[in-house]
Amino acid sequence: MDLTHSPADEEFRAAARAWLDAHVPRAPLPSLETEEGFAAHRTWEAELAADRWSVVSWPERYGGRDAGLLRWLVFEEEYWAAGAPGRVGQNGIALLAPTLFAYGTEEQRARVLPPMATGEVVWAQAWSEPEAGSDLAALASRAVRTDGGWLISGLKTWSSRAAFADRAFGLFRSDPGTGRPHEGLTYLMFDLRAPGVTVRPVGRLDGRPAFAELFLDEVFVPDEDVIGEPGQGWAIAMSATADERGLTLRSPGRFLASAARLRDLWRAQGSPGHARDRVADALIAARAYQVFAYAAASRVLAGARLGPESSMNKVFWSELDLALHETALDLLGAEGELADGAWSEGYVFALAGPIYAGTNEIQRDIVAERLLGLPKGRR
Amino acid sequence: MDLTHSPADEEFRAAARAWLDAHVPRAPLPSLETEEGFAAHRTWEAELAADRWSVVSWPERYGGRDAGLLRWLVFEEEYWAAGAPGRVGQNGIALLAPTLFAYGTEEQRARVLPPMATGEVVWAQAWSEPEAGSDLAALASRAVRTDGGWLISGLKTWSSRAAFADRAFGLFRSDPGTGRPHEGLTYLMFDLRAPGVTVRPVGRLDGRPAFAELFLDEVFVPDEDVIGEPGQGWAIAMSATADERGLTLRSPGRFLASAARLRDLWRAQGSPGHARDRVADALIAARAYQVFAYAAASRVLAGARLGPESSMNKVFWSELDLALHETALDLLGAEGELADGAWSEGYVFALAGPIYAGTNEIQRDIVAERLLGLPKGRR
Amino acid sequence: MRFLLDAEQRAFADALHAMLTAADTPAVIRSWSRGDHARGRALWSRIAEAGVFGLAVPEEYGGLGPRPVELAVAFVELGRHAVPGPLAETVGAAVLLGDRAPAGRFLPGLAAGKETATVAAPTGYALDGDVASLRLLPAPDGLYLSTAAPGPVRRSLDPARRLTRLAPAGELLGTGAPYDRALTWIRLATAAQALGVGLALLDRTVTHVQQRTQFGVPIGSFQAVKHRLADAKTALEFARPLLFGAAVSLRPAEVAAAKLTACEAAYRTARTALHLHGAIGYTAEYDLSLWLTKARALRSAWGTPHECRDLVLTEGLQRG
Amino acid sequence: MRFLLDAEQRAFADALHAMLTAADTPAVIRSWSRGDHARGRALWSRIAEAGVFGLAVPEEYGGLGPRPVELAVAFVELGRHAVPGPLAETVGAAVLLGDRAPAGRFLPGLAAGKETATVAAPTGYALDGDVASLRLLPAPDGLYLSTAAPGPVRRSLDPARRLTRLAPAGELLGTGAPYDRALTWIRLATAAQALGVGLALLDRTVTHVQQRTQFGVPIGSFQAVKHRLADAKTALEFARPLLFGAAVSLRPAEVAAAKLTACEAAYRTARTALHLHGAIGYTAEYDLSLWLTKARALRSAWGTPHECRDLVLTEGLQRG
Repeated sequence: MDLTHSPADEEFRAAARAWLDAHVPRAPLPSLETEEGFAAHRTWEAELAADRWSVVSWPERYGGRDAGLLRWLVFEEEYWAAGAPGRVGQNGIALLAPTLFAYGTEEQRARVLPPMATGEVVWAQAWSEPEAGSDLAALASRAVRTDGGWLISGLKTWSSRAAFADRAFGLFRSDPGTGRPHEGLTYLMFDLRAPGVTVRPVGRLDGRPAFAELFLDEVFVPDEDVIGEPGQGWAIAMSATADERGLTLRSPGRFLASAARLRDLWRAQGSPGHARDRVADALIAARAYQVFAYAAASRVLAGARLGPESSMNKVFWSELDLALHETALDLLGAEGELADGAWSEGYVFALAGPIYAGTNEIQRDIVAERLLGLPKGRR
Repeated sequence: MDLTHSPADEEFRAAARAWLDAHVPRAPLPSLETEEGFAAHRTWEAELAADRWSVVSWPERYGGRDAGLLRWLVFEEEYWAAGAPGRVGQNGIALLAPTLFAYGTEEQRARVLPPMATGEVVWAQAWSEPEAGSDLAALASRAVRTDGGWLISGLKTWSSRAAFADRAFGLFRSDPGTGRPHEGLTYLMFDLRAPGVTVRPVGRLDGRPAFAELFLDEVFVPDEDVIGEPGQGWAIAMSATADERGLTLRSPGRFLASAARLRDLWRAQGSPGHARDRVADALIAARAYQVFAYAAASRVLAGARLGPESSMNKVFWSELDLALHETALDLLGAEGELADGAWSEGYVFALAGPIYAGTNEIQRDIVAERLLGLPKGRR
Repeated sequence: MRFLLDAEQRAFADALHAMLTAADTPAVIRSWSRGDHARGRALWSRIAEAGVFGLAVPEEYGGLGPRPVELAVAFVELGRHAVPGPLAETVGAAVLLGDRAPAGRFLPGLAAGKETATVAAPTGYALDGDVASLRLLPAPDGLYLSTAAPGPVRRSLDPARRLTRLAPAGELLGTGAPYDRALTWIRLATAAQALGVGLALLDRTVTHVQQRTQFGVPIGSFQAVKHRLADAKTALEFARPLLFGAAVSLRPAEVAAAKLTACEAAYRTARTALHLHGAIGYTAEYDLSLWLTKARALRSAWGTPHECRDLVLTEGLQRG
Repeated sequence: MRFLLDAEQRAFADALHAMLTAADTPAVIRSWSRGDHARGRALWSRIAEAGVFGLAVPEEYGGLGPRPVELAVAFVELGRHAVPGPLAETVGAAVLLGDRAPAGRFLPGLAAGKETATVAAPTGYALDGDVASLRLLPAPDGLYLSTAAPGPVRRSLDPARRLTRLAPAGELLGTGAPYDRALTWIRLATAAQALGVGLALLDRTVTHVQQRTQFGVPIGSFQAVKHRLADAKTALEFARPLLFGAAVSLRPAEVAAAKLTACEAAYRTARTALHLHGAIGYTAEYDLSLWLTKARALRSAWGTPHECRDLVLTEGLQRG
């Protein structure tokens, strides 16, 4: 039982902190979910990448620092504590890159990863469809074989970042004849500016186009952009990489930083008693999430698999994030409704937490069935 | 929209208040769930009855005052505000008496009600069985026809007050051949001291015997103690009287008095900020429950039926009661764990609220299905 | 004691509901949010014709009031249809001015819907200051009519709520008379609006979960979904009698309790509605968003939860 | 950084678990509650033999300590089996006395399980003052050994917890040295106990809902039941690393956070366990009650939620 970082990891932390101190923009960038803000965040990715801070956990040859899970956690603590901008490359870095490391070819990694690391190519995810939200196996978008590749067609929804992104990745039904919904799906990457792609930005609650609908009409995808074997997409998407993803989807550093900002806001208002419990609980929960992550990382490093444990993680951070932002808005009183306040954008973002990446109901079902062994209900 | 009581009702309130001022014991009686306390509470029932305050809503000829629903609410407000003792006759008065008014014979009413009003005969309910909790239709205890009556056998559980009560009422399967679980049940009254009855007191969490198991071995019940038609017990138990029962099971007066005591406790401790919200919310919820009851009573008086609305009532009061007592114990700090504190017994009692009289899950299912029209799930 | 709406009150609610349903309020709200107030003004006139603003104006000034119960009835419907504009503030203005000398100058116009009024909240912000024809600024020394142009519009999370700071001073309309009575009326109207917002959110969500299928069944058959909606229903139905009890008494603490409870119920219902709609509920283009964001905004408008609890604790609620 | 129990620590937990399972702790608890301490004392000796109390006693006095991580491991198991007696208090006594001159007089006996100790809490009540052989009374001027008989036993909602007031004064054991370090250890032990109580409640309830059928199916297949248990599991699993993090650092604020979180998780789990067991869970004769009531009592023992939050807010938690 040791929660002390090695001297080398502390050196890494110091280096990250020093770099961030020197580089983090003093004024917040414009919202990531605007055209202007997207461009500013892309520039920031390039600045990070120039000194190899954009993808610390990747191998050096793709722009990373070969940092292990513990150093990644350390980096994230420093990153968010420094008040650094949101990560426009997040979807590619957290979702696509681990899949490429596990299932991609060396050619794909060499081609795709470096421009992802610099923000030159920003990736959107293309999972959901109108009839396939929580029930992802109900996917209906098709991939039809053609010379040297596939023609993809269908409608993808809730594609985060797709309003301004460059490329996207997702699952397509390449063999509709299997009769089993999880089979015959293929994992593909495609260009959002290719012929046949129509991107319709969709505004979230505050009107900002945080995602888009993708209308795909016989969009050509060359074979080199298929990840893994055609037809094996489901297994690839749900694979071992999902394991670590449960840990890395939202880093503890984010919540530690938010909780500290919340405490500062509370103190700045004279430490009002009515919010005292909620502020203390946010600080404690952020710390709990952090030490839970260190415990999980220690298990992964010892060779364990996380599996359904990640579902607890998802429920915990999404509820923490929302509680934390609701407390902040309450502290702001009647001004809490202002849409351009520092906490408002975080609040709107937090509202989506319990919904996306598997609703919290699905996660609770998983915890109950797979961790506690309760009978599967009618789902 | 009028929340003002009529002058006559206000006179009734004043009379009740004056009587209670003069008669309520200054020191609390010993716990109702002890032999000594049970006897003391029985004496109190007699004192109430002597001046016709024990069953105000009954007709005068049975010991009541013909008070309507509104006056009953008024009486309950005064009763609990005066700090008067818990009602040992509650089970008979709230559950059996309404059934006798609707389905009993005049002979039964004349024989059963007056000694119920005076506390001379205290009634226990005998509904649940080991395999029939929320699923009450699964009842297995039998009533077998014999000369001039029935022989009842089986095991009844969670019989409130049965450790010290005199008689009990419940449903028994008189025709096991119907194949439909809700049919062939008969509503019976029986003597807890009759041959063949074994009463095993069962202690609740604090060890006090708040209920008992009843082992019934061919206990003779004369025909005169059958309520309504044999075989029609389910309909009788679930009948129109259940409607008003949803309103009268727990009176708003109880929670108004508890919330006021909670506010007093909070103030006596210097109005600590950490409990401020919860104390305010208890006051507000008690008031909400009161005005909800006045609205419901007004609808009943206008000829409406409450029906599944009562399920909202049940969820609301049981959660309010528990929140209120949890707040009180928290205010008591480390002394909150003491079992003989003024709030402890109420806390233990409140813990049962979400469980009995239909668990809150069942109630929420009813609200969703019958008030909101959502599809019946697998239940 | 007959704590029920009478037939006339119910008919009033039904008539407003029918009129607002026909008015296609989502389209009106979206125009209003963009700063195009034409359709909103037309709707405003029809709401005034229905007598809504007159409920806060005494008969001598062309109103029907004071009739707080009917006002609550009306504002539940306005909330149910998410009608935009300084509705509660216009009620507040009528009450503020009714106590003062220039009542005759303004009240008939307010009752008739010819004037729209806003009132600066204690934060300094006034709703729709850019469109209201009367901008009232309560100050320590009296009530001012703010005559200069208001500050720039700041956006609320509710796109239909456009907040401005009023220019200080202007014309002094009266001194001394207290602000508290008007605040109580504004809070009552806000509470009623919030209840209506919550009821609409519940209705829409119940419809959605009956239609939306996942895993081969309507999601409304999942127990977790049913229980969240049952809780929303219960919270709203217990807020309702508190609201009408507060309208009957007009005691500030009762009104504060109703405001808190209705707003919390509406906000909880909004959270449930968003969650059960999933991603589509999270989009601005889907009409649900118009109610979702209003539930959040009303929660802190004209009395935060903390301020409302304070009033309850200091003044107390009635027992009987 | 290797934030995991090692094989030896896990083996220690397993051995304690096996020993306590064989000890039939429910019967021990019921005797203890009646004031019959014979079986409890026998169990105490075996716990001491396993080295539990020695973890708080330095080697020079016959202990193995200080080893707070192993102590937390052990107390999770003691809580899981709801072992009665002044367990955390004996740990506290070892720490209190370890700083003072008479350490050599008492510590070997505490480590060996020959002495049982209680410590008066800030309320003035001491757990099991009627049975503890050492009764310690921290006072402003120093630490006293209370030599006169303690006051009458007051019952806790947890029948196994017998509270007494200690007679003041007695023998002065030392002056000056702070009480805080002992309080931190007692809190850590209490947090660990609470986590164990919660884990046992969850285990028993999961078993129950798999076996109990209503409406023809195991109640564990209802989504409402599954989700409550999933929430209990999540709360407990997030309390666990906080507990061990606090054991590693021994910072008072970290320990307070762990105490609060473990106790809240255990109490929420107790509420869920009671609810899902239904009436049988509400009876004293069913063993579940022994854990249910302990979850409530530990919640306010040695630091109420409010006191724990205060420490977190004033001292802060570590970032990295």
